Amino acid sequence: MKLHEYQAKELLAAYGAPVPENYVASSGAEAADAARKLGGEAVVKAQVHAGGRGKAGGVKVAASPEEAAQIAESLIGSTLVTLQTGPAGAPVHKVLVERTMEIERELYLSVATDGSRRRPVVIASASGGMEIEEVAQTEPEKVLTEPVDPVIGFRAFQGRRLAARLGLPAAQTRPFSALVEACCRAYDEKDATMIEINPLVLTAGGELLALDAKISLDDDALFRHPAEAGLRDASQDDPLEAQAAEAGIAYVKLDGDIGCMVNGAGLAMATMDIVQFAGAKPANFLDVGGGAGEEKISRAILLMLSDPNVEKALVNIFGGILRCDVAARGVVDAYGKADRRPPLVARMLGTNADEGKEVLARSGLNARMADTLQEAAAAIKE
Amino acid sequence: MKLHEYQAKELLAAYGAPVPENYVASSGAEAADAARKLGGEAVVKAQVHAGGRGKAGGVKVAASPEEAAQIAESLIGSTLVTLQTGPAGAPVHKVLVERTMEIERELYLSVATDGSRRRPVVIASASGGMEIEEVAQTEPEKVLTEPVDPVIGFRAFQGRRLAARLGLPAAQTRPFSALVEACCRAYDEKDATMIEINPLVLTAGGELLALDAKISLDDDALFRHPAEAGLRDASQDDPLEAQAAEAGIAYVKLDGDIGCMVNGAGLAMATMDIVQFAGAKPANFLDVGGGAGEEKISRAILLMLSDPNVEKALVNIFGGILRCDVAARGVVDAYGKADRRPPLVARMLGTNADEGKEVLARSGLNARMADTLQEAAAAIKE
Amino acid sequence: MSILVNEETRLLVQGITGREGSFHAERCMAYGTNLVAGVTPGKGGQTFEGRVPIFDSVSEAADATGANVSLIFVPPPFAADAILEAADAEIPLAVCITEGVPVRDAAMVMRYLEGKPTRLLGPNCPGLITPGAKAKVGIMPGAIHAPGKVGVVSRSGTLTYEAVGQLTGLGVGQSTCVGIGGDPVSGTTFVDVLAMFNDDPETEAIVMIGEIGGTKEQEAAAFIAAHVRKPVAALIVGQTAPPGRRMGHAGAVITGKAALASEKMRALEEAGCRVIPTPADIGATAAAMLA
Amino acid sequence: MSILVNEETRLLVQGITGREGSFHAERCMAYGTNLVAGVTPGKGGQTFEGRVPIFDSVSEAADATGANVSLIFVPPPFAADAILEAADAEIPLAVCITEGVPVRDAAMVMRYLEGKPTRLLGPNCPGLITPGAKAKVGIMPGAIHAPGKVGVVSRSGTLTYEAVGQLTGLGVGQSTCVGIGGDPVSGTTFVDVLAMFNDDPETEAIVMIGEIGGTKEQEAAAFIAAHVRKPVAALIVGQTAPPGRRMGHAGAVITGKAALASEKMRALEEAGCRVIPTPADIGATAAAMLA
Repeated sequence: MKLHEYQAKELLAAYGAPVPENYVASSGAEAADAARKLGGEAVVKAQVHAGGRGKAGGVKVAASPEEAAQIAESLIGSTLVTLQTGPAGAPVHKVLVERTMEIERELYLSVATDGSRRRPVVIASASGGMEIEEVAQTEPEKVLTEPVDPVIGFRAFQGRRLAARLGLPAAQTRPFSALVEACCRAYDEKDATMIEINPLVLTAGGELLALDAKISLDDDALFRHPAEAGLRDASQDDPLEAQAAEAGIAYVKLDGDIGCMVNGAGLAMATMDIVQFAGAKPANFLDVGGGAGEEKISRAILLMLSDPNVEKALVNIFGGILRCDVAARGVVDAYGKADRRPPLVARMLGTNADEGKEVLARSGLNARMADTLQEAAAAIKE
Repeated sequence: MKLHEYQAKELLAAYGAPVPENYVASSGAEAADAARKLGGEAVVKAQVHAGGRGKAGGVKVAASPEEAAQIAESLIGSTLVTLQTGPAGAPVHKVLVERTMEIERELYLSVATDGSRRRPVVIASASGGMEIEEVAQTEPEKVLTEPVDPVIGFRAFQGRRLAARLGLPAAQTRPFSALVEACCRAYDEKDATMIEINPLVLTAGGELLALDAKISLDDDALFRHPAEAGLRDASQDDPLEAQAAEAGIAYVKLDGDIGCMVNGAGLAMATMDIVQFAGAKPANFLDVGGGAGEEKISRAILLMLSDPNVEKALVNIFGGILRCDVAARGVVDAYGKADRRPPLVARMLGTNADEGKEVLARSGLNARMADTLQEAAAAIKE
Repeated sequence: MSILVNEETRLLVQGITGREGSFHAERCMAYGTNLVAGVTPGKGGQTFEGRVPIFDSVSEAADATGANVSLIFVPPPFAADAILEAADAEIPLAVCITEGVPVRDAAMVMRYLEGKPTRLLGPNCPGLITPGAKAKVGIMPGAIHAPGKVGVVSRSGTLTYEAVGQLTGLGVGQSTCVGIGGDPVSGTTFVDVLAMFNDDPETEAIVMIGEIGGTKEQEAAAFIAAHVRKPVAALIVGQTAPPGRRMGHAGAVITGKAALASEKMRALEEAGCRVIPTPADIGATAAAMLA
Repeated sequence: MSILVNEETRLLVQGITGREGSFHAERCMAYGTNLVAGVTPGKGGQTFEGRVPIFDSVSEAADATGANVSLIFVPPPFAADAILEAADAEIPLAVCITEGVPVRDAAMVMRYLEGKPTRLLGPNCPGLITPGAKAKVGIMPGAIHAPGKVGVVSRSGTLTYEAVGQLTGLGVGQSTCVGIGGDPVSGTTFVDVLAMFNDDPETEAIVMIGEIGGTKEQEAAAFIAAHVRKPVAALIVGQTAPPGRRMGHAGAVITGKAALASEKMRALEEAGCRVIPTPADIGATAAAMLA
């Protein structure tokens, strides 16, 4: 689950990480008030779940409260398209109004879990700003990492080492170390999957400040963080994907015309690969997950069909926990409810495969059966 | 550092451990008020840093607020002598007034650090009450232990296992597990060296309650617990020992007449052993610690001499960090300031031993030098 | 003729009275696995299917039955505790099926297990099966497997069944099939399983099924290049997946380009693997490799 | 002809610019120890005594100088971090002199070090010395030592010097003298050191100095009975100490009677040790044992 910048900064500040003075505004008037509190001049930042806002016009400096109001009004209610939002963009409902400052240096700092090391790592670079991925590719030695022991946490000596390697002035060693420790504690205690401060700035006054902040939380751990679970802004997600997520279905909309419904993420990816290798284009990735029942299958199919681009459907079920006859009944149920019934190719293997095929055969649906992945691909291409 | 029962219960309650409703009282009137809030009947418990209060008359049941006042008045200002206080006893300044209850079972529960396992252990027994040490000696199988991993803490499965082995009713498994977890968290977060709940009672109403609670905190960790450091009640300590502790000197008063001053706990114990094997009796254990300066040595000698029983003094210094000449100057300084000057046997070895002996020789003190432990013992016996 | 589970396997199921736990415990038993105990706190003393004793704790169960593999079906909030309980009882192999275990819990558990005698498989994995020993410790459909000499290791669940289905369909049996699970932090890795297959005298070839994301396949490739003397056929799925929407750069900085299917396939090819061109070719590639 | 420190020792001092750190670093060097580096954060680039380079971090120091032993003099609140930093740099031996380290920190550090390549000696210990190799890594007065064949291991500081003084006074030299420290939770134990002396071809006899409290001496006795083939003389001090005032029963329940001097002496005697009757007899007992 992604947090907005203003939520992320509030959370980090609660852990003692320094952030610039800021106020959230939902209207031009609120933005003007905020700018006034900040002394007139302020930065106005669109709150969306994506980076790349600056280049997309989502971050602007206002010289006066009036200008802040103007910028806020132009942003709020608009849809911001950045490199990270995709072409659909993300709706802006709030802006963050923040004090301006003279920036001496921009650094990059993040915490994320490294599957290979099986623990969080702190990633830092003296090359802050937007291009960190490029730095990582072209000058990997400029990207510093410190693994964080999952049980004893980030240690002071690591903070000192990192500060020295970043070339921070001696006076900033302790504040920097404390800031990284705060991020690591927040990461641990809130079950984050990513905390990113980019840029982390050293101001002309010698102050370290988190100028931007992104936080993603582990959806699987929200059960122990009810307060944070309440921070979800569903408006930032694709509506179909949000609906799917609520039903426990992994769904990603794509731009093809072959609707796919599969059980298991790996098999779903394999199915997409097969469709594309056959020269067709998947309309979506859809993993109905383990242990789905008839109703969930039905919902998944209806979800898939609600995309108007879908012209054919491919159901690929390898029965394990999920029995093929259950899956088949779900498909039949959904086709009964749907307002349109694109031709269907179905492949069923594993637990109760024969029963599943039988259910489909007797349903009267226009369903073509396939036994192998090749056959399924060929059938979908026809 | 030891806490009073009322402090311990407040701390445990803050961690979610269930304790009976109670009020601290410093006077009869306060005790009567407290009893009134509890419905009239109450237990009045003397607050001293020692167990064994019940047998010593420090815990009494009052049938009415008036009786509670009476008991409180008789206890407050008195000195309670229990098996754990030693003959000098401990002064009572406060009483705890607590609700009475019908007790179904008494259990024993504690957390302490086991040096062999290098981690805290939870100790529990279905045989609660006073005689746990005897149980441990005679029926060790009745004393259950669960080691607590220092980094991941006490786990729910351990709580379930312990509850089952204690024969607790199924309904108490979760509350018991939560109580032990609370104790372990308190132990960890507050740097305790001992938490003991004895007895932990199961009431007739099926409630688990910490009926008594003892907590000792790690003196070495008080720097990170300023709030708890303020809970110290120096009146409970021997005044000389308290003075010594403040100066960083380990001093334990004994009942002999040979004052001993040694650097290092092991050598101090060895010195006491030697004195006793020679047929004399040490007046104290005194370890001036590592890295003492002249002033600290002088304070240690004055402390030793402030015990009127001291008739001879034995100084045994093996110079390492501490230089013998520094030690000697400290001794000379103290003898200069003291109002009485018992005969002195001094042994100096290691760093600057010759210089140390020279300082003593030139001081004009009645100091007999010894080279070996045997010589020192023989000299002290003369 | 197998790794990790075999005729000596004495299976314990943690969460045996739950819906999934009881269903799959029964299936494992039906396949032939020696199910010796179940654990559900508070239900100690009962029996499962009239003959398998249920205990309150893993240590009791292990003491009483000599269980040496634990299959874990407890809900996500309690999965970490269940794994730690298995480790505390020194069960050599814990297989955690549970999906949705918080990443932090997995990282904590894995750190705790360092230097301990317990191996974890999963979480969020289908388990493992040795068809020749009739030992099924997981949720895979038993009937699609056949005894043989190909070791299968996969990050995926149903895609593993697909792979096995293709193999069995072409008459290619399996020594052991291991699903290592798809979570970002998990216990047993490709490298661990490859090392065991490499040392297993009855495994003659290996099929490895990877996915886009992370760097686990590259680590496998490096290990294969350095140590594996048996033929390996490898598939990477997600070759045609579009880049997902994401926030921030941290993930990309950790894995770099390694997360891409093309990079993984290149690494495996350079390590001497036969790269399986499409998911439809798993069986055929393996059969050709054995021929 | 020694254990743990020898001619190959390349010493690093953490906290080298502090009062105690600089004093003892100089003494170690004067004794002949090969002091290769110091660490004090923020003072990297300076030198100690005009020739020993100072670094900001242990990893830098280890990389630059090949230091393989670290002697730690940082104040108690920072001691745990200093040990972890040495472990992070994979220094094989960390010797923590610091007195007053919170017990929780020591327990955390020791749990962390499980399975790691770093051995900790201390905290709250005098360090160790191998007179024959002119390697002094600690705060003991170097001059009282003499090269020889008796290994000394002790929980105490100055009492160790007393023991060594008696030995040297009687012409009995030492292979290595190790002070394991007196804190309730510490790194290297009697058993660890006894095992190393037992395997050291140049150690012919062992002197062990114990104290009342805890059960470490009983563990040593059990190890001696089972494994040690060399003569061991053992002293327990505190034989005449009165029971201290205490609160509660937990400590007594953990150690039982084992904390008593009499129990420790009985255990050591039963394990085949020569029990040294009084602290004045350390040298004589050792000399008799060698004769």
